[in-house]
Amino acid sequence: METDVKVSNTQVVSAENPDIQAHADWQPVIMGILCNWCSYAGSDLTGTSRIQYPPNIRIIRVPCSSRVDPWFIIKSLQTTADGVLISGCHPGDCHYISGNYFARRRFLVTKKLLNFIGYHENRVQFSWVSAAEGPKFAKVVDKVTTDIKKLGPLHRFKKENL
Amino acid sequence: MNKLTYFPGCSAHGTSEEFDHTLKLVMKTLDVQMDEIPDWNCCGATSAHVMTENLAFALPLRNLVLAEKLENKTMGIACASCYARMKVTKKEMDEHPELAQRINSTIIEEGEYTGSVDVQSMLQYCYETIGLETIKSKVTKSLAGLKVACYYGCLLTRPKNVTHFDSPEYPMSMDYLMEALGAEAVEFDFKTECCGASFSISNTDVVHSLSGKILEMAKASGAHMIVVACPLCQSNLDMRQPDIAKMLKTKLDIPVMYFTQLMALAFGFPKEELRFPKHIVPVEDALSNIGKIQPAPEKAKKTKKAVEAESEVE
Amino acid sequence: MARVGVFTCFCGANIADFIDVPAVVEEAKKIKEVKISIEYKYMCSDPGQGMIRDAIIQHRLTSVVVAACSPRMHEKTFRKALSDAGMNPYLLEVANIREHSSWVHQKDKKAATEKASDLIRMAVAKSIANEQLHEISVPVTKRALVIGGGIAGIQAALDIADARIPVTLVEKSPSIGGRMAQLDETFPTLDCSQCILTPKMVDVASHPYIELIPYSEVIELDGFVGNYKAKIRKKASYVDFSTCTGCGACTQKCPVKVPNEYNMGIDKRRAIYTPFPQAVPNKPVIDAEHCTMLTKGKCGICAKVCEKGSINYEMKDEIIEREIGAVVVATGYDLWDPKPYEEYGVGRYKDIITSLEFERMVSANGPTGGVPQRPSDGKVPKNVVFIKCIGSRDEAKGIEYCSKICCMYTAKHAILLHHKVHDSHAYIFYMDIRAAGKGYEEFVKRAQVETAATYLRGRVSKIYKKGDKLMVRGEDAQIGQVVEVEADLVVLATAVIPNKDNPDLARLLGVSYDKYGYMSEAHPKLRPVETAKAGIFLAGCTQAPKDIPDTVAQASACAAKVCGLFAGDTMKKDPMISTVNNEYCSGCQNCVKVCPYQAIVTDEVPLGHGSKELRTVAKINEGVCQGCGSCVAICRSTAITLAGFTDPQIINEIVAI
Amino acid sequence: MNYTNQIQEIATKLFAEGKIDVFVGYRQNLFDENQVPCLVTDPADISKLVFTEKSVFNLSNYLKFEHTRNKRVGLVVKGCDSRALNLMLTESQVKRENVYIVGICCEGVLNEKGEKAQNCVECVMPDAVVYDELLGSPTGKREYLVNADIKELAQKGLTERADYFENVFENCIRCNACRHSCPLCYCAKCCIDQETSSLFHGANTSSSAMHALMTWTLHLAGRCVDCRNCEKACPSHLPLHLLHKQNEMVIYENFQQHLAGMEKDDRGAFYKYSMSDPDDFIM
Repeated sequence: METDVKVSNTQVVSAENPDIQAHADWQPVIMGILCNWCSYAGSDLTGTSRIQYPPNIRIIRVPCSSRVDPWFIIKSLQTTADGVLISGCHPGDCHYISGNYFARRRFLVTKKLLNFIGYHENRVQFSWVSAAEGPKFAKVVDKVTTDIKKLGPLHRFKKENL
Repeated sequence: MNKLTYFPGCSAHGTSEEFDHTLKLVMKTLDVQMDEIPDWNCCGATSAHVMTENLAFALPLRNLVLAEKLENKTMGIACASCYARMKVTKKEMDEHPELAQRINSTIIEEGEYTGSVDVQSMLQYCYETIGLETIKSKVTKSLAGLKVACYYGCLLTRPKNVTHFDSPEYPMSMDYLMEALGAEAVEFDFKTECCGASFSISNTDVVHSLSGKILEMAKASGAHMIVVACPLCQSNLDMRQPDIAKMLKTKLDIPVMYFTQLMALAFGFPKEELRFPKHIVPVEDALSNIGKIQPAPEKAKKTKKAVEAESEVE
Repeated sequence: MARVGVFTCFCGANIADFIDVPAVVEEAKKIKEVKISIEYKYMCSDPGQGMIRDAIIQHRLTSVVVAACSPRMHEKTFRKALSDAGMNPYLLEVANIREHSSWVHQKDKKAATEKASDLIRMAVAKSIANEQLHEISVPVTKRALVIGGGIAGIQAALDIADARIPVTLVEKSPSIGGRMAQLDETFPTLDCSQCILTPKMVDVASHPYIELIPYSEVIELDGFVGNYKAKIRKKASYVDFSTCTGCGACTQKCPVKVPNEYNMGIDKRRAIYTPFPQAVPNKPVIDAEHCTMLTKGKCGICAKVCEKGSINYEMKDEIIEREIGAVVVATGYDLWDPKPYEEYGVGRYKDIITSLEFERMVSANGPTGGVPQRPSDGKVPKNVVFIKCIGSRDEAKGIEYCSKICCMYTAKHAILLHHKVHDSHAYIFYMDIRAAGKGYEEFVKRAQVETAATYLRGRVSKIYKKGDKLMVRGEDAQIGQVVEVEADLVVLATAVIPNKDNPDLARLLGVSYDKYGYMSEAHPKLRPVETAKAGIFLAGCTQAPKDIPDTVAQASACAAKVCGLFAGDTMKKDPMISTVNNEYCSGCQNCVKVCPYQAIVTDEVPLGHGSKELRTVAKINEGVCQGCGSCVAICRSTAITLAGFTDPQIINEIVAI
Repeated sequence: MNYTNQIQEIATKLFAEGKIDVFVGYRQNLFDENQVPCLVTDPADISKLVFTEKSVFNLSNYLKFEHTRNKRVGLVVKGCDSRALNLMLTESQVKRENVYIVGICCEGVLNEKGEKAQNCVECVMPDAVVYDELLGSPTGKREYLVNADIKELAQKGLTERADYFENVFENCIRCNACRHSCPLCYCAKCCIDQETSSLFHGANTSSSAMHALMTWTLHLAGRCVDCRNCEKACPSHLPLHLLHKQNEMVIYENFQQHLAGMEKDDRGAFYKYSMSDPDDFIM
């Protein structure tokens, strides 16, 4: 169904996934963690310009993408979310000068590590959305939602006792 | 023994045979072995690059590829246009590998382009690679008394980011070279003005007016002759001088010589060797100034003033 | 046990039309911590806020959730409502059900409603972990440091001082006045620069609230907004200002002649000199580089002629320290060196000069007594060619930007030339005429009409010598022809470039600067005088090329900013910043590396309870911290927490759904 | 590889000169031919010290405990150990003046099967990078090799990998031996133990183990030096190196070939950045 995806310069995995069946009625939950100054403002703009996107995303506001600790992602995947979207200011536009550069490094390593232990790479996605990119935010959410719907509900490594 | 790959260009075997000849004499004296590129071809100047990029690059590239086979570090070029075409091509090829591949494929039977050869004009080669000291050491017959206006033309030092040689607007290398031979290089404002070469067939009037300006300025600046490093400059300034004089209704009679001719002269080669008859404007009168005592050059004074200007004590 | 109130807003139809608000309200009631859940048409209206206030008191709420528009919209409004009810404003959470739900899921009411409920659950969960936060107040030292004594520095210093705030004004050269002191008359009014500037210079010197430190440089600045510590190096002047009367005997007798910076090197000054007659302070200094006494130990004439015995060759540089609260940077501009224009013969022809050299020539106190002269032969020029955009708007040879002032001062020069040499004629080669400003266009017209200056639109391609004239060849694009002008004098309007010391100074101050060396403002439109570093402001050409009116305006703006900063005894600051838990901190100091504001320093604390042994921990300077949370995320032992976005708060949000 | 005599001489000298209070080295195990760490405080015990290809443990770890804190310590380090020590110095956990470092140019140690250990086969820096005294002849930095097991695992599909790691996490008993054995896990209070962070509440389940191990791994990403103390300490023999090497590889390939602890004052990949870091994975 899906073609091979490159996980890193040296390793290639075939990304067939048992979860892929038709889930007509099922609606995924996507945890969206947005930085306050660019992406959250951008998502507000999507609203004020009435651009429609799928209702699956639940948005958490943080001051900067650099506030995002990898365990936010892991926690989300283990508890409530079928997928995670993290969005910040474009490189160079960080309200806090360099925050997103540090974040970017952590994101890459985390993404690859999660993929390595068996999460499909589309479960965790990242985007740069500026305060002016209302339309882009809608597109991003659209894409993530479609990707996650393809992958189906997340069962792996879920917390049993909640 | 320095080794130099030599690209003469079409005019070297025709209109500018004297350049080619004296160049060889000079290089011999300077102990440089010149290996002419076997089966070299036209550089495509003035026509190819206004028509098709492929051709404009393919022609010089073939020469570059052939040159690489001779395994010399440097490739010396007599004509300024040839020089410009080679230099531009080399720059483009080195900076855009994919383009290089594309163009190279069209002449692949000649071989793979690696970019191992450095391209220099003969002036640049004398000035940078050989150096004024060596040249001075070979001078047996100083040209003292001779006033020359050095004309570089439009291509020898331009564009800067391609040639990386001397100044694009007011170069001095040839002037220094002349001074090394004992001659005096006059202040000459039109040393990089256009002589109209590319119109020399299609629209000679343009050539006349443009070259005319240069000749007048040279005369005004008190030079006995113009020194050039490019066959096209030479032919325009020399060959057309009578017509230009007619057009301007004035007398010019200012000979145009190759810097190599003067070098050869200073190196002590007999006049007969230097192909003077090939000149339209006779050179003998101008050369007769050699040896005449000149007032001491005021440069020295100037520098002294400059020092004082810095800070002086009463 | 937490007691949360949820207040859902219809926002007129904005929310109500696409979300089943009553259902959402009911859903909220099901959350066990929620004590009250009500809706209202407009929560942000007075009655709406009233409902919140009443509920807080009536239900003894421990936190409040408002489900309405984006927090970026009304968070402040509702926080105020909380504090009005005597509740800590930071116990508020906003569920953004308008921008994030009703407006973006208009086709699917059911989903939108579910999502709204989820957002409320998350907000409630987060609010439970909210803590009471209190605005931080940082003490401020009410003294401003102004770097640079040009018109910008002078204006800023005076405005601040007039508000009875002490100012330390540091000037690199022996006198304040800067570039403006070199100008003759100023556009567009042609009032004489000296006449309007020198009174201000005197004010500076005499102002009770201004400490003027001339001939000195700032060499160190540490601390943070409101609490900076500056080190200033006072260069040795070798003249004791306390006794010197400024009689000038020394400056006349000194035998050493040096090119005069004030006159752009057109004439000479002595090794002991006052830069110009109206200098403030009007005391001479010895130029150690050229004074033969200081270099070779020979001469000593100035000491002999000085009746007061004020000359002291033994004088040394001294370091002055000042505690200050804010800095205004006003280092001004330099002029671009036109050497690359070789086709003009720059450097070869004496009769090609720069605008500032021309300015000095035409100025009454200038080296040529106010009448322009050809440097080559001292003749008075008749035909003068002015060439604009030398270096400006020129990627090939100079810089990309427009220097802003050249169009105007060149027009001024044309007019001045006409005033000084009546039978002269000015030719001006230009690319565009940029005369945006009050009275500017009219001024240019005046140059074109009254003084009949010939404006030629086009670039000059060549200047060559013909006899003792300079032939200027350029294009007149309007008639599409090449023109040649026979000139006696050529004046180049060279580009404005930042003070060459800018990058070093910027690094020393910790503010950023662009590729040209101009210091960067915090926001190009909305914060044009602040830098990214709190408490450091920019005035004049330090930030970008400017004319005098703009410079003065920005300087006054800086003053206003400084006064605002010093309005109270302490500065108020948003409490949403990081704090370190010493018990958890292992002192690896990695947080120090990631902090964009150098807000994290180290501190020594006892190893254990009551132990003498010390260990190092991180310490966050709450005056500097901006609350980005970079340090929090990289702190492995979670010793750092960011108020308002703590781990518990975010976890609660994540698991709430 | 046998430096027993040299090390004994050095230790003797150091004690004689009163330069150190304790010397950390290896001694023969009493029951088998393996070696165990050994802290010598009495010169009389110096004769116990040995060093051969059986000296596997990373002794830098012992600098983080109470009995060496602010004492003057003599320490034996191999290449990987020294890189860890380097980081501890940079992260100011150890005062340089307090340690006398005996660096070894390591020829690789043996695993329990008696063959050269994997991390030694794939070692990038066998020589000690920080030392007061260097034993053996340096062979210099080596080419970076991608871990064999990772290559193998990467060939497998997502599901297989997920199953594999589910099993790994199943077998974790949350004893935290890995953490205690790691020289770079010196935190005053580990986040994993913090109820307040409510991070790892819940019983010892595969998911909580996964969360704990993931967080731990990511805290060591860009810092781990592949000494494999954790793996040796793990009672349920979890392949912990997989997680560390995965991160190491990603970091090496994407962030200017960064390797932990190679240079002085290098703080690991997450505490710096480059404008040119990969951005293509971000929409």
